Amino acid sequence: MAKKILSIVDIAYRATLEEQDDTTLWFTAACKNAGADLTLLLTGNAVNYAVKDQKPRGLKFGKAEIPHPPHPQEDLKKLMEKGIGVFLLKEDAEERGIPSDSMITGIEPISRNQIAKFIDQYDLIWHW
Amino acid sequence: MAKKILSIVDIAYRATLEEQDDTTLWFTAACKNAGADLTLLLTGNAVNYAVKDQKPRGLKFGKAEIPHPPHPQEDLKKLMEKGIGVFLLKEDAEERGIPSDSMITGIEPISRNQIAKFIDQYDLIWHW
Amino acid sequence: MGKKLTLLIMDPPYESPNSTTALRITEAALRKGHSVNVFAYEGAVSLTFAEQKGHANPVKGTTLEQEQHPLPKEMVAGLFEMAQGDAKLNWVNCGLCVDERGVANWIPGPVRGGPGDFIKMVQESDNTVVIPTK
Amino acid sequence: MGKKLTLLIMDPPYESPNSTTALRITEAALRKGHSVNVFAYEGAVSLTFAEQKGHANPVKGTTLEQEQHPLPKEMVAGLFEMAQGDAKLNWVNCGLCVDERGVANWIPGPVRGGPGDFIKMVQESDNTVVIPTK
Amino acid sequence: MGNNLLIESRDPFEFQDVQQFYDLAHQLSQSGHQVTMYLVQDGVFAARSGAKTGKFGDLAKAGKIKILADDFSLEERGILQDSMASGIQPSNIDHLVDLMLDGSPKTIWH
Amino acid sequence: MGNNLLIESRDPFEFQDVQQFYDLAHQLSQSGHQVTMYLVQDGVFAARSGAKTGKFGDLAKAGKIKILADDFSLEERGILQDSMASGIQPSNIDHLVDLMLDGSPKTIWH
Repeated sequence: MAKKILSIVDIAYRATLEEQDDTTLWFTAACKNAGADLTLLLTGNAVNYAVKDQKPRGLKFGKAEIPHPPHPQEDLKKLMEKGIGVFLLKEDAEERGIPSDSMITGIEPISRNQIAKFIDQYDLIWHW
Repeated sequence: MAKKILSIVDIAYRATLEEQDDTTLWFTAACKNAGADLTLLLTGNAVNYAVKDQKPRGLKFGKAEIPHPPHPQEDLKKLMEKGIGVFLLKEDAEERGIPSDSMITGIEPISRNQIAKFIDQYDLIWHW
Repeated sequence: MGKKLTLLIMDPPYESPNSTTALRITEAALRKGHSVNVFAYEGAVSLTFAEQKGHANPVKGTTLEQEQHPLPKEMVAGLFEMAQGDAKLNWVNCGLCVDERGVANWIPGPVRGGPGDFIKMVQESDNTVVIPTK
Repeated sequence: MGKKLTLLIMDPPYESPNSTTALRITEAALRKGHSVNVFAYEGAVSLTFAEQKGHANPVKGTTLEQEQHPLPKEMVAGLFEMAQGDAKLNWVNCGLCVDERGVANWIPGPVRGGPGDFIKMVQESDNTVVIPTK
Repeated sequence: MGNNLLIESRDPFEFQDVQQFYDLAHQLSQSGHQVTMYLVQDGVFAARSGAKTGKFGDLAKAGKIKILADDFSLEERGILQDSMASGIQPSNIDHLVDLMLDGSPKTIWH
Repeated sequence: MGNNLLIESRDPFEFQDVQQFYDLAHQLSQSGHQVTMYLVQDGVFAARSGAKTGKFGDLAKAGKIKILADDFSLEERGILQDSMASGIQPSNIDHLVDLMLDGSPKTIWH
């Protein structure tokens, strides 16, 4: 049976402009496409990936461009459409002053004191 | 007149094994050799570079080796011999439980509340 | 009359937001008519590596052409094109850092150098900013 | 009877202590007769780049020969030499990560692949450890 | 008295020493220096009005230090102007270049 | 109940979330799991007896979690065995490999 995997994404906005996406969200999506049984938990900065209003401008360096800067909130929506459950650590969002109504819908908050129990449901933990 | 430069080294043990030295200490030494007027302040993890007993073993990967692992305390001594003043942030060493008698001699401790005044003496601050 | 700014960068391509910010600062300074010295130390020497190439994105479902994957070498080339007249771009790749990474085949523009070149830049500049890696 | 360990690494050469620790784990596992799968993602694909070369160290005053500068490609080659008999080393470089960095000229041993290969490794392994970058 | 430009690129919720960088700004200002702090990249996470950023709130309220936040980094993270804490002004990279080169302030990147 | 292997590579004085990783170890142990924590790289900065590492001290004292520290990382940093806090055992990479492969514990690297 396929192993149940929890992908915890903690580090965000790393080289997202050069990549035009977040490499760990990208990897999670690619693994799901390859048949993995995956769930996603956002912690740390990465809770901000749930914010609706992320709108980076394209950048120009003379003739060179970053034409398609990333919109992680859209990537999260696509992950959910693929059937990946997306969760976020409530306290990390609160600490950063991110109101829940500023986030896209469909993401389930969990509390820090539930995390051991939450992790217990999975066979493997990838902590990025 | 040569600019007076304060090099604040904060990040330590980064890729020191692959490099066989610390790249910011190395850069500081190389700039001094090129005629720069430099002073060094160790903060964060880098206060541990003053510890006498650092003794990494060489490593082997089959036939490949890291034959000369770094000894930052020796590099600090050489910097002082070149006439570079070396300081460290006292509170950062205390917090990490590093007793002063476990450190090499010649490094001057300064307090966090003196740091603005300390910085004031330099034209340029390189914060690594 | 343009001024002179020196930046030291040390993050490899595709690893840190620092690279993009440093290129944004360089772009803005050149556009305003200032000269910029960039000293690329450690991983940052790979920013100008000529063998970088774009790729499609199977997750987004984009082709090579649609994805227009950004290549740091092209951004640096774009900055060199901007550097006309008095607003000069002087880009030095740390030679020993290049050797250990094997990235000596770089785009036209940058030159090989070392800490001595950086010190010269620092002495003749109106400001110097060291952008450390984490 | 050897077991099977899968590691995912993503730090570039000369940038993080994670690389050295991951190679130490791989070395110990092979020595103990286990098989190891390494999936090199992002910057870690440059660990096996064949064009890396050593250098003298002017600060220490060592020559090229004295310095014996470590090259990650040689460490990985050393691990491949160790992988004899049942203790196998399977090293996959993420292809898209290779393209954007221009490091396709790698030492003998590693193969090109993608997330699908990683998932296969994960399913057949006794344990998988993802070693993230900071 | 000198002119100081402090550039904070790090997330105050991730790195412990961001608080010390805020402290440094305070100390420099107390000793009579003119201090400008420019928040960029993850440094702008301090800019949300509801963010629990410890000493940063006091710095912003005291108003003795000019605190600017990179507009690109704000937009990238969806931090809208009306959700920003008082005492912080949106700014941009062109202005940062002016700040760096106008009067050659002592500049520290963190 | 499960078997958990937590690998802490980060400096508790640099990264705020190291405390949360200690907390996770505590929570897992409280819910009846067997927990081993292996400190490596800068993670071993928590091992000095005089280090002010917050929740880590309580974890080590409580003794419900097995805490190991990588001997190479200790030697590299000059942390001698007689300066280590009680409740922490020096260990080595060979043993870490055994831990990873013996019974396939749920392994989390931080």
